Amino acid sequence: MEEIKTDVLILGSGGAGLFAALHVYDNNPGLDVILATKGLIGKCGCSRMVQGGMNVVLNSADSVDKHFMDTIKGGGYINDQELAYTLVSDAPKAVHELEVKVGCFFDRAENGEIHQKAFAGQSFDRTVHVADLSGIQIIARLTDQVFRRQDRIKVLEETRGLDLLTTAEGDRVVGAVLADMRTGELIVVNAKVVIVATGGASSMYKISAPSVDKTGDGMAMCFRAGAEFCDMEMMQFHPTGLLAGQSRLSGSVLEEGLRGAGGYLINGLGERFMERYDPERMERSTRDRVARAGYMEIMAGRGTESGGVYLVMGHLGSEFVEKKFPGMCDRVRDVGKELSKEPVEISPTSHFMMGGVKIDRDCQASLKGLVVAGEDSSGVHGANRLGGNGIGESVTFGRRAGDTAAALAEQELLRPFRQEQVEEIKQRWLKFFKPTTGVDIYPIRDEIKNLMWEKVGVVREAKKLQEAISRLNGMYEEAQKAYVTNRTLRRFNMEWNEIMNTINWITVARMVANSALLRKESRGSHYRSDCKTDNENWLKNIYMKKKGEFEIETDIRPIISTRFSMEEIRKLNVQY
Amino acid sequence: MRVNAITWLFQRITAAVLLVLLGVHLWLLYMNNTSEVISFAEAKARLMSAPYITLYVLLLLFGLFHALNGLYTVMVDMGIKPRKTAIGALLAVGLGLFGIGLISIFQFIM
Amino acid sequence: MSNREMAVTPRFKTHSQVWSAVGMWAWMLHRLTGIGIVLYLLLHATLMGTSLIRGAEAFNATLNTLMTNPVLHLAEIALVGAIIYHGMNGIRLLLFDIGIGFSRQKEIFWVSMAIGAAMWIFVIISKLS
Amino acid sequence: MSSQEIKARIFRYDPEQDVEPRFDVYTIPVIKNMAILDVVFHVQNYIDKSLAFRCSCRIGMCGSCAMYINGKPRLACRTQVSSLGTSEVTIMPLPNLPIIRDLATDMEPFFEKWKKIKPYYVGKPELKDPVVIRPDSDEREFIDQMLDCITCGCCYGACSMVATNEDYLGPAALNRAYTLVADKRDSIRVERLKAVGRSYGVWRCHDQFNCAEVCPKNLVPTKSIQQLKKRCVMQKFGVFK
Ligand SMILES: Cc1cc2nc3c(=O)[nH]c(=O)nc-3n(C[C@H](O)[C@H](O)[C@H](O)COP(=O)(O)OP(=O)(O)OC[C@H]3O[C@@H](n4cnc5c(N)ncnc54)[C@H](O)[C@@H]3O)c2cc1C
Ligand code: HEM
Ligand code: SF4
Ligand code: F3S
Ligand code: FES
Repeated sequence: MEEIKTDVLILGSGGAGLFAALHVYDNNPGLDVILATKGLIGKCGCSRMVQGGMNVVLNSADSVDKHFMDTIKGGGYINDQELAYTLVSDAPKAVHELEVKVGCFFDRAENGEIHQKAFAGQSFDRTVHVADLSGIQIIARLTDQVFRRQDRIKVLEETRGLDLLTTAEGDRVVGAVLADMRTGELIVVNAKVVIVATGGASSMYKISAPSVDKTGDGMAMCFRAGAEFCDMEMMQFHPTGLLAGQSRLSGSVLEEGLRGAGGYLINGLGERFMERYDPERMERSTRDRVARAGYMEIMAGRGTESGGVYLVMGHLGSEFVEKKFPGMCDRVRDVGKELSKEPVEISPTSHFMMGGVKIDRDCQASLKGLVVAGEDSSGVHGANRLGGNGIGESVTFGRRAGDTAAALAEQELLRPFRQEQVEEIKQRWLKFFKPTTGVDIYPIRDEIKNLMWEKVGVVREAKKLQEAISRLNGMYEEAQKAYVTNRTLRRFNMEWNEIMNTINWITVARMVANSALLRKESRGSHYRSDCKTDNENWLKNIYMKKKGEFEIETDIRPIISTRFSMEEIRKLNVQY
Repeated sequence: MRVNAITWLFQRITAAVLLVLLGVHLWLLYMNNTSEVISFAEAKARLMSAPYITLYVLLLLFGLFHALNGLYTVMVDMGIKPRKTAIGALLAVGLGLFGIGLISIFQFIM
Repeated sequence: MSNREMAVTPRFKTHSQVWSAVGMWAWMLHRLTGIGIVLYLLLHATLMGTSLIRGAEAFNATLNTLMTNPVLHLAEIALVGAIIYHGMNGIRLLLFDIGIGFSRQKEIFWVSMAIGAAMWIFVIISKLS
Repeated sequence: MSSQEIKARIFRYDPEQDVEPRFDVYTIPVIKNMAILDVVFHVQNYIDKSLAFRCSCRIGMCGSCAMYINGKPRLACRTQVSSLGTSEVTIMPLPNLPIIRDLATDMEPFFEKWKKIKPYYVGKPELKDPVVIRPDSDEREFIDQMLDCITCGCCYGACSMVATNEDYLGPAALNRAYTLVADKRDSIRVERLKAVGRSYGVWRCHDQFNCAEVCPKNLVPTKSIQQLKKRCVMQKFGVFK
């Protein structure tokens, strides 16, 4: 097994991972960085898929405080207010850096300044973008900058993190075991700091938006290593996922700007159903509400034949729609429809995890040497994320993670890893090659997706959640008995990859379901049909971490309200 | 070789010039030609005047450059390795043919 | 690094081409005709040169054999066709080189081919008559 | 053959075990809106689990899934089976790239060339803030359209010049170079222009247009390359600075 020593190991090449790599280098070009990613650099992850754009305060009529209030209002007021404030106050710096240093070029307004468009749930038009496919440019340019620094940033493509290495006391991370998926060989990386930026696990739902390589690996690794998690019940469903039957295209997001620009949502009966749910903001309401509204219409039998509702853009004029949303029009054309002319079938789609590893403003997790950024972390978005704050989080906290890692790497010594832990990890992931027969992983994978959709989905209730939890535990056992059909084939083995994905999905899904069961109220994107919103008792966050081998230890603590007090929140008494 | 831009440009210029020269040449050959078989005397008659001489010298010069540079391009496209040798060979052929061509034209004038 | 090693070991690649595009054929033909004309040029120059050096008689004799041979007449028609194609497509290429016509490359191809075909037919007719 | 099924001929090759590649034929039930990506996933998930291919975003944004499908490099995720107009599909790896296994190619040569043109922006030091450029000014020429490249390599696999000359930089890298050379904010444009002016650079392009023909983003690298050639010539005469 190959062993590498390095200063900083970064897992994931989304906005967070790439920006972190740049910042480690720019802080101290003498540091060695290894950037390991599950797909090809610059191509995998959701940052690449960002469509609408990024929220940032640039206009003097706007203010960081307004953006902050929008963020926590959208977040059901349970955000970690320090993190939310960090996001909004760092975002302008991040955009500045993207334009001036990284070389992005965001769309311009008539006056030649960066254009900012309307996004749902915001008090000011503050979303910067590149047409309707912003992520391509952000990630491509960041990748180019990583290439520029390749003397120090070593990129390992198609090399996935398997597990973190910890000290015997378990309070510090000292590296990770990776698998080069092209050769099937394991690699041990001994590092002073590990940055985890693998971007969540929302792909564990039947209808979901993210790229196929995001399967909760980072979260599951951190869980196994003993890190603390927060807000795991908070799963965002995007209201406008394209419906395309059984095809993998299903669930892909039609961007929020469509509703921002004035698109209508109608149900199978032709009613603009948002009137019933949020008459004031209608389609421009926050994602949680619109997604739930769509879901409820479908459940109430007012959906379309294939279980969706319609997105209508035609009344805005086909020329306008084609010009403003070329990417979306193309995507819809792939399923044989004209977005600019006819109604398109959509459904809520699992999109983003607000919950994740608990971090502080410097992205430091509860274990030393472990830095987490992007979707893998928690607290920034509370109970619901605003459109445009996701890539914002990814780049602002990616920058911070890089700064933190550089500082830590300068101070810390490289601590040895434990060979027996490496053996244990090796055994954990290579054992699937041993048996000649066993469980086929694909039916299990399909089952998780259905189970999560039906029982831990947009609308939840105690009974179903309990069922889901016990089934997930059972599936975990079954998945351990999975086997790789072609036992001698380690190279680019997609089945092996999927077995590991499935185990990580289950690991994260258990946290989600358990957390959802604990929060006996409705808030943000967590909607319990058996509980109302409870602003008296539930201005709290649920924390989780591993207990023993696989049990979950939970802790419920009041929210971190350093800027907008609980009294003020209670006074507003918002109901979800 | 750092003359890529120049040879590329020349390939275009010669192409444009050849377009005209070859046009004239073919026109003369097909339209202005009375007899079935071209005879030395006819050819000589045509080639005696200065414009014709210029035409053919230019045609020769530009045609050769265009043709041989074209061949060289094809060779580089195919990834030919000893490029210097190729250039040498093409230059030799080019100079040789230019010589023969000049002598031929000279024959008519004499 | 294992990733790197893979890249340097020579590995099998396919070189399947795209045959369904106009530009591909235009390029192939341009190249073929280009090389064809060069070969003709070489032959032509050698024949002319060698016969001329030997004097007017030799020249007339050579031309006589050449220009009365029916097969060579057909070859000549092909040669003129090749020159016309190469020239017409050459114009198309020159247009691109000065920055014109990228969005209309197929149409330009067909238009130049139509003109070229007309010219060729004209040449054939005038030759046969 | 019934319209409910398609026959997929899939290229199989394991460089460490097979001497020669082979084609395996699978019969696959057609589902609504089926993309070629769904076809290969179906085979891998339910028929032959050892099949190898690559995919990430599945909606045409990442450029991971380029394959040679029925005679053309295309994105598997954006090629609807119905659009091929036949019930027989031949799926091969992207041409001109070494094969890792089956349909998964090694993109390394593609990116090595991408790196050769110095693909990264190096801002002019005096530009401290995002520049003010009106959308109707011609400052950005047509760079903005050409920035949409998703580095899928379709063009690279389609260009015969890449097939015949291992060193040719290829359409995508040159297109990227153009977007930087024409970006007035950048400070190493001349250096970059010199890199593309080498004999393995722009001069190898002969307006084949296969790149434009197959580009899933409808880019026309040919045009970018012409712009570069023009600038190379200008630079030779000292007009481009
Ligand atoms: C379709 C879509 C549209 C979106 N649109 C917007 C928008 O308009 N505005 C907005 O603000 N947000 C948007 N988001 C959300 C936004 O994309 C995410 O919040 C953000 O990109 C997360 O960034 P990240 O860096 O944390 O992770 P990602 O960008 O997702 O990157 C994760 C990386 O980790 C890698 N990885 C995974 N597992 C492993 C492993 N085991 N080992 C090594 N590497 C691993 C992945 O391959 C990937 O490179 C959108 C999301 C989607 C899916
Ligand atoms: C009628 C006038 C002509 C025009 C307009 C013309 C135009 C061109 C152009 C523009 C090219 C460059 C192609 C490229 O780089 O992609 C070219 C290439 C070439 N030409 Fe011509 N040409 C003409 C006549 C000739 C003649 C008379 C010959 C032969 C003696 C010839 C031989 C070649 C060759 C061998 C090439 C290289 C082939 C290639 O690059 O594909 N051309 N021509
Ligand atoms: S230019 Fe087009 S075909 Fe080529 S890599 Fe970019 S997106 Fe793909
Ligand atoms: S296919 Fe190749 S030859 Fe030029 S026009 Fe495109 S790069
Ligand atoms: S999978 Fe991303 S482009 Fe096809």
